[in-house]
Amino acid sequence: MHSRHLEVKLRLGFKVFATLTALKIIEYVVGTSINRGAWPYLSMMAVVGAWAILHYFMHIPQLWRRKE
Amino acid sequence: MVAITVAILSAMVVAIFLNANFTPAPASAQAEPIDRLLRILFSIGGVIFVLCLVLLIYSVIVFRHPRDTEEGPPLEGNYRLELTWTLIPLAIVLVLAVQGAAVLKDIGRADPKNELEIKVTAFQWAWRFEYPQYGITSGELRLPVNRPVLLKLTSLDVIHAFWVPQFRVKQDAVPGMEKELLVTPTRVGSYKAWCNQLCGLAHAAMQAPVIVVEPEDFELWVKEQRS
Amino acid sequence: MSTIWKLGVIRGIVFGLVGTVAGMAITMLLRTALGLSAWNSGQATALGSFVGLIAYLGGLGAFNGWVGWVLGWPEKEHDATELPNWTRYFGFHTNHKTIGVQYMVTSLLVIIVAGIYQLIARLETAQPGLQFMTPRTYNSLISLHGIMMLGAVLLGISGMINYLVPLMIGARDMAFPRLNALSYWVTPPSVLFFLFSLPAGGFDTGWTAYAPLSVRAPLGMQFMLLAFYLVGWSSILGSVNFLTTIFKLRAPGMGLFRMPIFVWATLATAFLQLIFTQFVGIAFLMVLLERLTPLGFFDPNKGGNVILYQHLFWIYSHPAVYIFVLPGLGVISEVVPVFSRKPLFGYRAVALSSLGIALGGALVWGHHMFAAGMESWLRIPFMFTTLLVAVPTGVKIFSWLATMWLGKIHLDTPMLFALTAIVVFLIGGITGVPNGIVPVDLYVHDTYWVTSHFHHTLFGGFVFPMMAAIYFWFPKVTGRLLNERLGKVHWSVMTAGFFITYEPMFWLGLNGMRRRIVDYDPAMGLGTMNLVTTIGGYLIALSMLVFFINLVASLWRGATASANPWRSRTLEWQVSSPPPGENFPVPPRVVGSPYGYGIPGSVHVIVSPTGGSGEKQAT
Amino acid sequence: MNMVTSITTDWEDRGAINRVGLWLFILSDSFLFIAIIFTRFYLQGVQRPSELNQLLGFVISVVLLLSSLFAYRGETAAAYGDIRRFRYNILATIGLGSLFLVGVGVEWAEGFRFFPPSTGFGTVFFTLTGFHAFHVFTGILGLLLILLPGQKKRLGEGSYWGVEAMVKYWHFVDVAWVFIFPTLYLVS
Repeated sequence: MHSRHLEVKLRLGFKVFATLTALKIIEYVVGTSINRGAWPYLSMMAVVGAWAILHYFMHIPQLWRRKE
Repeated sequence: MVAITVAILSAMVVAIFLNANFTPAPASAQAEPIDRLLRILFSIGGVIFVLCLVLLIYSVIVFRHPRDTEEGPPLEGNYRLELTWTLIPLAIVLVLAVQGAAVLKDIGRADPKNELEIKVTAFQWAWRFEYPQYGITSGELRLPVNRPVLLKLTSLDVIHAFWVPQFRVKQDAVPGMEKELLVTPTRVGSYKAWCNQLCGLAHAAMQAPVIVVEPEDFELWVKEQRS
Repeated sequence: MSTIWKLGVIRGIVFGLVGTVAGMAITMLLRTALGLSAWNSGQATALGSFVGLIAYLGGLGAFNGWVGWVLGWPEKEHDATELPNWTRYFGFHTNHKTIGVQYMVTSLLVIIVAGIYQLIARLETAQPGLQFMTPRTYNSLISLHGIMMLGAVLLGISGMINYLVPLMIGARDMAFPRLNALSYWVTPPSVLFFLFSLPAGGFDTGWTAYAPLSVRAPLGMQFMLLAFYLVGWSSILGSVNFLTTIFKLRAPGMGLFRMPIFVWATLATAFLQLIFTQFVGIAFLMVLLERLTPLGFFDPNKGGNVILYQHLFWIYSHPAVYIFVLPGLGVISEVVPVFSRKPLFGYRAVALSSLGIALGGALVWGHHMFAAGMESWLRIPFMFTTLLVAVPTGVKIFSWLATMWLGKIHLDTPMLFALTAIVVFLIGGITGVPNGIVPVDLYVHDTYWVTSHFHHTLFGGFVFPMMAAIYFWFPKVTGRLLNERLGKVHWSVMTAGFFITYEPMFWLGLNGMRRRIVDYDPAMGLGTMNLVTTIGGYLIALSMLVFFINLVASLWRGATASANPWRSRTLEWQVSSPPPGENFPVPPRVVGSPYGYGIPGSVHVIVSPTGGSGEKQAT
Repeated sequence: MNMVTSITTDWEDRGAINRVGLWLFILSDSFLFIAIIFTRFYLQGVQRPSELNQLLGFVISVVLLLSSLFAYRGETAAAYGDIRRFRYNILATIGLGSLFLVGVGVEWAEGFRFFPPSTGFGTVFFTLTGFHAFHVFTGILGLLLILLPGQKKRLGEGSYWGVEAMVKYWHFVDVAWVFIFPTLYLVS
């Protein structure tokens, strides 16, 4: 039971990492191919990536959620 | 009683601020609207100050109870009163800000064609003035009266600032950049341009003579400088 | 001998000296290894100071707790040692009351030094012409006066907050006692750096340290940058502590809207410190880096931009004004209801106005740069945001006046200082409006008008409230009352001195007296008013002398204070004077408003000193 | 005299307090990066020299993200008391973090040749990457500390605040890089 929870959480980590890497790849492609006016897309992707880390890796909701 | 005192004192304060001279005599077209705004600001500020001061002193005198151990009346607040003293100052500052923006536009550029362009270079601790339209360089700033002057300021080392108190407006001279300042001198006379940004050792003494002359005299001076 | 060695500060000094020498040696070795000349005064002192600082903190015992934690030793979280042991003031002691006193005493010492600097400089400008001072000395003195006073203000508010906030919200200590002690103990070296600055050549940039002048200034500049950088870190770490304490350690029942206004002010101040101190830190660090390395942030020849410094600097230094004054305004909000025996008028509005000032104050920094050649389209929006700050400030002032109205006013010394503070702050606020309006600011910018304006805001927002606070809370801290008669002498001389000093300055500014000048044109007719200003300055100094005599005399043989000499309702007065080591052995229960004076049946807090029996109600 | 040696009584409360403090510190620290990123745009706009190695930047970004994944796994394992897994994962994090630093070092060596610190972009580049690398370095030191035996004992007792704090800090350094990477390497 305990270790199954652990496995689920570890798999979630992989999913988040995969998403982040995918974002990085898109960012890289956008950044290297578009020469002008790429910054709105780039900043959007950076915000999404940062949010993913803050939410899934750093557990920011702990701050306002009561301990269960 | 409070109201009467406030009214009388306010009237006095406003009368003083609207009439008294508390700045050096203005000598530029920019000085006039700025002075006017300054007088308005002082008057409004004076009234607010008088109001608060009278209330405070009145409270201290009338409600003083040195040996009393009683508590005061339980007034915790009054929603409408609080809203009033939030909204009235808000309205005042908004009006003032709009006024400020209007004056700022006023003292800006009017007629670019007629302008006399002067390149002002500041360095530790002196000024140099170049007149590109006439091809002369001078250590003093000589200006024809009633003609808009566009100063293009820059600095060779650290930040300096150009300020003639009688002209009111000032502008920093920044290394690596060219900043503009528009002045229209309106009174013949000699003034001093001071450095107004701490620029090291001899900052206090950094100045240049500013001489405003009639247009004919200016042309004469230009000829003299060229030869 | 071993007693002396037990004092943390002695160990710290010895370790610090060794560390400094070691740091300098490392620099010289590195430079030799790189094939450069061994000695570079800037780099050697910078690295020496850094290594020295770490060694000093180690010697002091600042890291013992964390080292023990890392090694897995059982931890002792805070220190509730009882009071009469004087040695704890000279070591790494984690009790918030000790730290509050340490901060306050350091602050007063810095105020003395910085004040004396300005008194000397002021004597020079009393008459036109160069009297007895070189321009370099003058520039260094006024610059140090400015920056050291700001450091002293930061220390002073940290002192007040440290001592009062945990007591006011019913906590046993700050949330992070060790961090709290560390925040204090990095400030003595910073004071030392400030003092080193003058012998190291001083600096002639003013407290603002504008680049590129600060890049070229003598070595003294570097000490000033390091010193304020340290104070900045102290203030950031302190704010983490204050905010966590307020968020997490409030006593049961202490909802946000039952907190005293001082705590609200702390909340706003701490947020500003937490966020904006980073900007001045990086600005100062950039100047330091440009001095020591090839990097070129502000050198146009290296792709830098001079205005960048001003943006980074003022993004902090304007909110810093609110950091300085908000706790002071909080003190006024505490003192006025107690001595008017009436509830604070419009509690919620006053509480939220602190946040309003903080929020507004964060968006106005550009008004320092109207004449600096900032992007000109930014002028108008900054003018609007600047003037909007007047609104929440006005709410506070009107609320104080309404609190006094119909009250039962007692004019004890704390109240007198609070009243002066209100008047002075009011003048400061009103005279700020012309500075905020662009065209007028183009005239008054960098003149004595501005000098006088911000001395009004700082005296009204910090100095007078701090005096009120000291007279108000001294009995709580020491268990003895300050002498009322001396207090009133202090108050009257200081108030008179203040107005004699600073009102003529407005006139001087409007008549063309520039800031920061060692000499001025005799033809401008500014001599008389400058003399008056100087006399006023010495009056303030005289009043401070009375104040210090009062402090020492009252500490020595002042009248014993009861637990609650002013009949206040807030929590800190419900415990003994001085408070017990751990404040509240049993958490107090908060049941109502802190300012319910005269409201029948209103109770703020129920304190049980022993737990269980003997409950005491504060009404 | 009854000496109270704790400001709170139960452990869970203490963890929540620490967490608030850590988040506040991170908030403050993020403004350091915001200030330097502002500096980048203020001084250089979106200019970028063509010699900048975008591919290397991309690779070290992925390395740092991967290290964050291992840090997450380490923390989760510690929360479930799986000490062996915790140690392997944190070691992997440290390794990848060091690899990141090596990548930055290579970048710096290139930078000194093409855009030295005394030029506009060099100033910005070295400052931004320098401050970030300093954070990575302190993060590595912190992660090493939580591997010490004293902390292992704590983990055995079920309290893992040190791990949580260091891992959060590590993730924060990653978040900062998520913004720095496009700021330096991609905008144009």
